[in-house]
Amino acid sequence: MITELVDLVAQIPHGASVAVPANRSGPAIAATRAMIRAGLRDLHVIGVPTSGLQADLLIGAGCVAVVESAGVTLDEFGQAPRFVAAVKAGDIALKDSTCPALISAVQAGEKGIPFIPIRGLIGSDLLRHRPDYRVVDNPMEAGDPIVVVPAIRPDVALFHAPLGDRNGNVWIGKSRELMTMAHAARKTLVTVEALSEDDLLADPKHGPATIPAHYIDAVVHVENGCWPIGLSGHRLTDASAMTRYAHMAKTDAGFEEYLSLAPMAAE
Amino acid sequence: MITELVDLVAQIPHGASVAVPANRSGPAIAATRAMIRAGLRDLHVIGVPTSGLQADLLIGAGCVAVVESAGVTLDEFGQAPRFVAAVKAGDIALKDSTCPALISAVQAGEKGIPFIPIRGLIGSDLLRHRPDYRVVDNPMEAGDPIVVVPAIRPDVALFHAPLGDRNGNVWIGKSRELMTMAHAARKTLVTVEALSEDDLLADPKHGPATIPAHYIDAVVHVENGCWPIGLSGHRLTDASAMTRYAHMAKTDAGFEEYLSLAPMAAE
Amino acid sequence: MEYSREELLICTIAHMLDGVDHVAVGVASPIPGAAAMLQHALGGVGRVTVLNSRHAQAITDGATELFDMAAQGRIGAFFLSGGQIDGQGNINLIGIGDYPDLDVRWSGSFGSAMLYYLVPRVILFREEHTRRTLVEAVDFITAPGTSDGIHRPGGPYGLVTNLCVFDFDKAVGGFRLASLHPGVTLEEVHDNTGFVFAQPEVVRTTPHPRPCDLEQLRGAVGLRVADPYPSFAGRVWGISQPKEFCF
Amino acid sequence: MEYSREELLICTIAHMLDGVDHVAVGVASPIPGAAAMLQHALGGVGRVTVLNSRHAQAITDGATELFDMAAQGRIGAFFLSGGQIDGQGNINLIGIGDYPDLDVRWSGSFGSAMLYYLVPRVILFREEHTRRTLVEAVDFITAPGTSDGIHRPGGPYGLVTNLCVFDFDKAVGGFRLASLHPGVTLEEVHDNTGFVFAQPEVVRTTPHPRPCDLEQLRGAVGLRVADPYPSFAGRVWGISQPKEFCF
Repeated sequence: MITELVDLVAQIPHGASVAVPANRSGPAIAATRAMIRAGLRDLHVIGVPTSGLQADLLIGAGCVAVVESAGVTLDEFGQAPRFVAAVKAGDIALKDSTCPALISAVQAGEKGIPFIPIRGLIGSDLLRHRPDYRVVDNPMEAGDPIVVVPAIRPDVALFHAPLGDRNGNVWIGKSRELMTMAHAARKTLVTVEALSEDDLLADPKHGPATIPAHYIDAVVHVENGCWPIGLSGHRLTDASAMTRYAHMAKTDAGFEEYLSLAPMAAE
Repeated sequence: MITELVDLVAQIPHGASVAVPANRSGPAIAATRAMIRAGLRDLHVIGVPTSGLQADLLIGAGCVAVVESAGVTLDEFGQAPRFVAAVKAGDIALKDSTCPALISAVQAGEKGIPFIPIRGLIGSDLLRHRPDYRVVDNPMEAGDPIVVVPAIRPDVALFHAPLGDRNGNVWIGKSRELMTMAHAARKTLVTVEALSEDDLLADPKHGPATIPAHYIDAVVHVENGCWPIGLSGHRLTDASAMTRYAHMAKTDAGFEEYLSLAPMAAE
Repeated sequence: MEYSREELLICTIAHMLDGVDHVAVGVASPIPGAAAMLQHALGGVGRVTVLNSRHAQAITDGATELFDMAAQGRIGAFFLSGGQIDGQGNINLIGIGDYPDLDVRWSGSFGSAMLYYLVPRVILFREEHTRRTLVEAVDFITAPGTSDGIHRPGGPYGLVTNLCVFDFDKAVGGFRLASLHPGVTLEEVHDNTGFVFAQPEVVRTTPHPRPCDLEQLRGAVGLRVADPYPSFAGRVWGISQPKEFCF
Repeated sequence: MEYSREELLICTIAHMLDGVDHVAVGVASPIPGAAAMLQHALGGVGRVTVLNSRHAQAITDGATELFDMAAQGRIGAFFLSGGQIDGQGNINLIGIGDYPDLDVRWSGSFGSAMLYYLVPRVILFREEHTRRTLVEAVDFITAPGTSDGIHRPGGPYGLVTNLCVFDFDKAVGGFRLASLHPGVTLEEVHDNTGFVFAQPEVVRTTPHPRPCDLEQLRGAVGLRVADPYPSFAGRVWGISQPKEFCF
């Protein structure tokens, strides 16, 4: 259970659907670098509900076949350059959606129900391009069309959390969507900022925001595992590293160079 | 916001739908006694997903018109005697359901969606008696009938929690359904075992299991506010008081006597 | 080795749980709970969740989590009972009479009307084996034994009573006598059963608890049982709840 | 009293928020965020949530909570923008070209395709006022300005740019010029707007920020703004984030 990055990555097959959190909720960037070094292919990356540097790195490195997300962005560091380039080149399939649809779909996966309704979307071109989203009549009220989206049960949920313990329990703080993702996914792989010697589940204060170990398939202790992204309440985003990435990743050649340098090539 | 029981009860109108938690998740029994003293009438009690002593007291005191629940029980102290008597006498309307249907309905209320699907129930007589539950075709897969239940947005959510603060934030520990109830309800009224001088929301450990004050309409500090029910991790159920209640409430006369004694009549 | 009625039932149910990854049990079900814990100690069950217990569970998402797990297939076995159980495996947890004008009202359906459909191995457990409890047709179907044309990965696996064990035959939609508890006769079972059931030519006797099982129950497993089920462990084995397990 | 362009926009938007119980703002929207905080300080807004900020929010249920609140009617006002906005109030956050073969790709729709429908007062804010951004018809409707025959309690309330303020007329389904910012001419707006809009006979000028508003912004409100928007507060008012607000 408590393992190394290379073993965590070995649990992700080519072609897996991999659910990842938004920039601010703990993307496992160190694990992402290991995924790229491992040469994973044809991944279906699911932003819950968005992604950023993580999706951009994977796309740029050629690991991704499908991006299902409500957005891919480097936030204040601008657009995600490899995502934008791949869309223009037609290199990836897009399943564009809107945040609450993605979150609801993962919640439906967690609940083991096949679909869940969501307001909005009717009249949006997003819906035209999502044949898996359906408009139905609200069974509770005549003349009330509403969208239903299919449940998402990702093959893998992957994220970085503030704290784990030696039993494999993972404390997530306020980023509750990480628990939803772990519940919904068939496998959950986690890197943690710190490893506690206590049983987090038994601790009255940590327990309520702890994902029990039986949902977790790998925990790796990686200090600063989001870097260069920050971790809420723990670390600021490394602005100079992000700026550097945003600049280098603008071109194919620049991104190739980025991949060839530490910590991408080896760390 | 931080107030007294009598003011909390004054926020519950006659006829209100009142969502309450199961015996083990913090029923606000002291508040329930105050509701009975205030002479509330025609309540629609919703067990999320069940109720026990709390529903039984309210039913016996004539406060209840409708019971919507997956069960009413005194657990190891036997059946809920006033509930059983009221059903036999035809004094209350029943909306019998099953635990996950009630929980899902409140989650749908929280999400602001009009309905939510749930597996099971087809072929159960529960469904025959719930015209508000519908069977629809799963829009994602032909030939897969599935039940959908309407969302529940209770007028009031009422419960007892381990800890509150002076801003009106309420910490719920692992009883996450209390947060779901507070999110879904139009008004949330809470008694707390203890009142913290710290801001629970700002505390990294308490924060993730804290309901922010903006969802809360009253907080009353009532030590032992579940009594004679226990509070997980804090107090055991008072077995002798429960046994005494189960015995006295068996008959109309015995229950009347119970109502006339402290702490029911006054405390 | 001598054993109590409870120990026989525990060992019998434990046997039925062999090979299950995750067993969930209610906190008011000490015999099924002890059976799951015994089979876990024997290595035949991966994990046991005792609902609403203080230590024997890992539930951090509130009341929804058990049902979400069940709907996802994360629970392999669960226990249900019934005020009435009929020959089609239908269970009644609501009451006797013409709903809603009932003559007898029970507590309610709890999670049964969903879990009975979704948990692959639902073991029905009802100690009282009489024509009052095991009936030809239940007054109210809280949850049916079988279903056609719906998503139903779960359902009844067997029925354990004070007298015997029945297997549930999903193809036929009815019970088949599996074994008589030691000392129980076939006539006794027929006399006390309100429904028709299939039976093999030679009826087995429910195996006696093995000495190794009894040792576990009276030792390490009993101590674990005493956490969620203190009064049961006290009554059956004289085990008092250890301090560190206190509520 | 002299003021900056940002201060004018903040005060203009603040005015549009008067009477709203709860305003939610994205962490990348300093001008709308400051407007909400100003109106809150003035007593015209009950509560301000700055998403993903460390202090200016009370979100404990993860990414779902904002959207759940919106669907319940717990959010009175929100801000959206668009790479393109057209005269029907349709917004495009996806890109330019024939989807999915886009010539220009933007980040994505985020919550817009739900929030635009459900939040009663959505204020569109796009500083760049050109024929590139304000177009006759968007290339991709991420979210439409109006809808028929569906549950839609929300939608556009107005559009604020560097040049002017438009009101959105739901009955007509289009924009109406509300005021020109000081120094801006009607011709300038026409020249730079790709869509047709209604206009009153006499066009108002956007009011100058009141001295009391500017004092608030440069004082107590500015300090609060510096928590979620440190670089903005530093640039506009030279306010550095106080220690106790540090990330």
